[in-house]
Amino acid sequence: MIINNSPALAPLLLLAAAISIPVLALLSKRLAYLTAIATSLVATAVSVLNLWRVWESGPLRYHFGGWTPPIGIEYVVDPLSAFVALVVNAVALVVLWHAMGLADEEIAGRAVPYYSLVLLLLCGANGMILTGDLFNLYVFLEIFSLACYGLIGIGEKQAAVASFRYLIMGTVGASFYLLGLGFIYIVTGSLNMADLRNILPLVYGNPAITAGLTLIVVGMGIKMAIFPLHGWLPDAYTYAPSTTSALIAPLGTKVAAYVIIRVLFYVFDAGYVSGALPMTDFIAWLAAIGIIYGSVLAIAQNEMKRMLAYSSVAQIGYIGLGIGMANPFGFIGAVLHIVNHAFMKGTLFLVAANLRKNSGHSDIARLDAAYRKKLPWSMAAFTLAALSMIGLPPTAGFFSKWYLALAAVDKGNWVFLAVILVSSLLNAVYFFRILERVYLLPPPAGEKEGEGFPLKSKTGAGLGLGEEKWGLMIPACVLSFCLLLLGIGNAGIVKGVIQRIIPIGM
Amino acid sequence: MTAVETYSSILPFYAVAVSLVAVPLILLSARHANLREFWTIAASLVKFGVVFLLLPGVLAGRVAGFTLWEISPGIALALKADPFGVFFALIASGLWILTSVYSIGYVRGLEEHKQTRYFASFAVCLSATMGIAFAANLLTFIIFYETLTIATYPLVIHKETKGAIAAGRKYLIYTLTAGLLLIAATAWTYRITGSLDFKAGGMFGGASFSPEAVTVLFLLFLGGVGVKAAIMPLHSWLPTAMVAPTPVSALLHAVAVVKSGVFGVVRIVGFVFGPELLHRFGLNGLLAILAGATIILASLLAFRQDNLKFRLAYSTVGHLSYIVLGAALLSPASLTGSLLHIANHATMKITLFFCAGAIYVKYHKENVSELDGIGRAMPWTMGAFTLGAIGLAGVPPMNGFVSKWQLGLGSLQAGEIAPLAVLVLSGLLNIGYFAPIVYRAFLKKGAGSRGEASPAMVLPIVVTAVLSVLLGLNPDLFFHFYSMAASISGSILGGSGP
Amino acid sequence: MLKYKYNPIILMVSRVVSPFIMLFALYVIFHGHYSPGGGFQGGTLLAASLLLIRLAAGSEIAQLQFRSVLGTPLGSLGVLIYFGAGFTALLFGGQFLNYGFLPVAGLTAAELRSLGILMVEIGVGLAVMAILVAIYDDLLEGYQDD
Amino acid sequence: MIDFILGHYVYWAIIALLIIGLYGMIFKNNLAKKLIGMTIFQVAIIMFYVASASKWAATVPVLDTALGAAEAAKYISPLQHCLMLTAIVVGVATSGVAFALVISIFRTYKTLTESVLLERMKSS
Repeated sequence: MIINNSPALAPLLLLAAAISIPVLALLSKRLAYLTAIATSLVATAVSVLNLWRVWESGPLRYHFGGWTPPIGIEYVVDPLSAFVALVVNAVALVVLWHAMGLADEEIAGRAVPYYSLVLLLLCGANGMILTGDLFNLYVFLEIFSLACYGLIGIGEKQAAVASFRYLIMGTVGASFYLLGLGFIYIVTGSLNMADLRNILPLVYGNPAITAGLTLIVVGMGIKMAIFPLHGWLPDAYTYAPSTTSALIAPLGTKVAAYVIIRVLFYVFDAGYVSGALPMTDFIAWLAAIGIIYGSVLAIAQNEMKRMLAYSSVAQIGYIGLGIGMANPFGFIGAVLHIVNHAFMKGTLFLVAANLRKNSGHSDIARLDAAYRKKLPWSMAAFTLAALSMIGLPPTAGFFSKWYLALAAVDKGNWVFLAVILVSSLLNAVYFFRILERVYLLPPPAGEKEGEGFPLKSKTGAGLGLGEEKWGLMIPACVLSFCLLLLGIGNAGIVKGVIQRIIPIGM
Repeated sequence: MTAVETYSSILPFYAVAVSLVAVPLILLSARHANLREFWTIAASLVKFGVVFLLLPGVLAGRVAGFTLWEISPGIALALKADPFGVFFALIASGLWILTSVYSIGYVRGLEEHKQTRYFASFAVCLSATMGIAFAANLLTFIIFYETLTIATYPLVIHKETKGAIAAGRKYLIYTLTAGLLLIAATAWTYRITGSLDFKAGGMFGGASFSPEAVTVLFLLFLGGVGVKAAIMPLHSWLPTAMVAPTPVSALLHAVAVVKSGVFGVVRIVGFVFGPELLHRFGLNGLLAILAGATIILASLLAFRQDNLKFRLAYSTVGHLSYIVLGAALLSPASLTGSLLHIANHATMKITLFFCAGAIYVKYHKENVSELDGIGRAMPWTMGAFTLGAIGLAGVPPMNGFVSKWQLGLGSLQAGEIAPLAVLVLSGLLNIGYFAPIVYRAFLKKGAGSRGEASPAMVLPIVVTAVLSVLLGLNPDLFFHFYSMAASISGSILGGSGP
Repeated sequence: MLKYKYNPIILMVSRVVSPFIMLFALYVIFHGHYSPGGGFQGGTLLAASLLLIRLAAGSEIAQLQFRSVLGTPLGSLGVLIYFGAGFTALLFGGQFLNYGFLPVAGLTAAELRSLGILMVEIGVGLAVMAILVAIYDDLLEGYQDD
Repeated sequence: MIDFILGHYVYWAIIALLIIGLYGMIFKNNLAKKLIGMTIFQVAIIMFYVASASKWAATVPVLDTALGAAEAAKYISPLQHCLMLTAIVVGVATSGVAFALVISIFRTYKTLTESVLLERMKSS
């Protein structure tokens, strides 16, 4: 029963748990968190099972309610969706594990609705990744977005305004998606992705199809926060509670990027999208500007979470660039960067959360060598993630840059190559600014921290674990260690998963 | 050299991994210094032993290859102990033993803080250098190249003063930009050739090029590797990085880091582009002009530096370009001379840096103007310094003369007079900026009489000086440097071989 | 904001009308799965009847009819009924929401499907009612009328 | 040309609604008015779907014994209506969340006009 229903199990269990939390909470408040982490664990296990099944026997199809497509809603699990779903669930699991350490400080007793919304968010994300039906994708997109608005809104005072702005832009984006879908449905008469793939080539000339595709890409572009449509992202990530920003930053924009890849290359044809219609070139140029814009603004920020938010805009630019170049290496680079950036941003936001929990603020100006003593392991995780963001070899970040560089050279577009390389320099600037402060800047003499640790210790930094709570430190280290594994094992990912599903016509 | 045959053996991987294994041990034994120092010395000895084991195989024409795993489709993280790799690895690991002994004395002498970080980063640097030496393809080369950058950063900023942090920042800007240029060039090469494996005599194998494309590609590669090879426009990070402790300047900025830069230049000239392609587009002329200009300018700038380590830094910049010049001339003798100079310059320059360190530890003197009468106070150190100095100037008994002689021969073989003139002129300039130091040290009175620095420091100084003299007398001593250099230049020019 | 003023006529009329709205709402729910109507519309009507009393009698008295604290749990319960119907079909061998596999004996597949849809309609009706009333109560939370 | 304009009168109306909605969201200073704009925008899209489903002289898509199941052309297409059921519910849910946020903003900042709100946000 479990095996042949496995494609649908992940979103369903998450939905069931999300709904049962308010009922269970009548028994005891603690149950909310426990259900959340248990279900997230089960969802990760199911996605591992899915990936294994897809690995063994090719794409799986699951028809809801027994209705066969194109009438019924169908879940399609192919290597790409199985892998992205696994990454999403794994990162969410580690972030939830980290949330135990924070012990609901920032969500002030609203743990029950908070964890219910977290599960809804994951249900939405899993649904969007696995579904094979475009309207069903809209429904899960809305589930995902509404959970996002709620989770952000729970934060500090300005969070409500940030969430409101995100709600307005997000709903406009979703409505554009719906409108575009309407155009395509009227012309083709079907909503199922596989079915559309066969019908669309017959109607490519129709202007309604072009309008529909543009609206869908613009709608998902807002969700993906590609350069001009990213207005909501900095405030949303900065004012949200730590666990929310650690959840939404790695997942939110990545799932939207996955949907754009799915629509552009699997529903529509890669040749049509990059040849007849200059859609991908348009995305690529926007993404390139976004990379530079995001990196430059990240340098200008003083608050760490806002800096990470702008660096997210830049990193989304990488994914957009990979999509925009519409050649095999670009596709590999984009999908690999979806995975790498999920882990990188997860680590960085968890460390920002540790900083906030430990010293109440995460302003860069107030960082100094005292933090190396207080949060030794979190800072080590931060350094590893920073090296990966800059794109230095042993870590995963280098390899997505390597594929994007290959794609840019393949396409013969030197501007993109220059943008990719210059932006990693900009990344280096705003990350080494922090590393220098944390590792080299002696704390102001007057400020005594508790036991006045000896800065000039004769035998160098001992391996003591400082005042960090284990629960906060280990998730960050786990995620940053995964970056090394991803870096070393990326050939396995590329050959095993991504190269199997390079879209035809690329 | 018999027909080349590659056999798979794990030795190159051991060479790289040895010091990586030592890093956690060093970190764990942070509390008790002696144990930590033991790990460093043990690692350096084992590493030198492993590389030495590879030597007979290479001399017999057998190349040890080892593929770790595939890092991206079609390209593996592969190590290959070809003659050129073993040649460079031998120098780096050999001198690491001496530097470890020396830095123990130095660090203890000055009670430096954060010694564990110092020794751990040192170990990582050396494993990265081994990786660069044994890299079988360009992607592995980049991976270890960038790891070396990151591993040296903590050493450059070791003193944590304002100046050190600024030097670290400048170092990073230069080397990270270089890394990016290298990635761009490698991506372009991968597109043209489809495989990144080094091949003696060039890997492009007759691919058709437009002159502009090949020049841009060559400049990209040159930019990528030139920063670490301190070729003139890209050299200014080297003097500022002298703010690091002297053993760091000695091993890294005279042997490991800059030499891997020059190693990269020779790899690109000999194993990526290949002589035939360079000749066809006249790119080696461009490189030769750059190198020549660097030699002269660096030697002139060395005059102005009052700080001893800055003067040595500019002399290093000059001598690195000897090697680049030899590679650019693409004649059998010039290539042999350039490879030999990698070894010879390493032994001599490390002696000079060790002396500068000993003077600083004992008398806290850094500037040339303060060195009056230091010769009487520290006879052994200053004796070795004089040997090193005359060696760099290319005076006969020292090994410096051997490589300069080959370079001169090579420039005549290439039918160019200008390089020969540059070599002679720079020899004179060397004498010009080293003589005042020797003169002050021995013929002037003044320095106190606190005697030599600790034996742990003086011993390596004497050993490297004696080594330079012995290599001068018999270049093929112990490690057959001369025959290896000749065979490598033969393989590059001949186009056969690994 | 308008202060709430007690008005016997409105209270009396709404107390009379409210049960009839509920009755009509139940009709809409139960006939929904093969004629116009269904869970959503029926649920809103049920909510309308409750909100009528809440508006007319003020929320303190209206607690007798439907306690506010029950809002979210009842809503979750409604969705759980909907989910339960689908999940039992999954447990008994069909795909999720495939009511043909419900374990009720003696019914043909078509009748099973209509039974399944009915359970869904009830669940959705309950959920929509509870959630709409909960939204109204949350909006009211800030302001203590009378 | 004229019959093109007259023939698509429904779509002009929908486009007008969309523009009004966007105008409301962007230019209106009061947060609640932005919400109204957003709802208009959503309703316009629902209208678009429903308009695309309707046919001349076709009846409601409920099985009518007189017509029987064979005459599919006589019924208007039911799928858009089902889709719009979900879209309406999504609209309600979004408005619910939006109103909750507006209330919490009002409780903290005592204002809903964006210009004043931004100053108070900066000062706090």
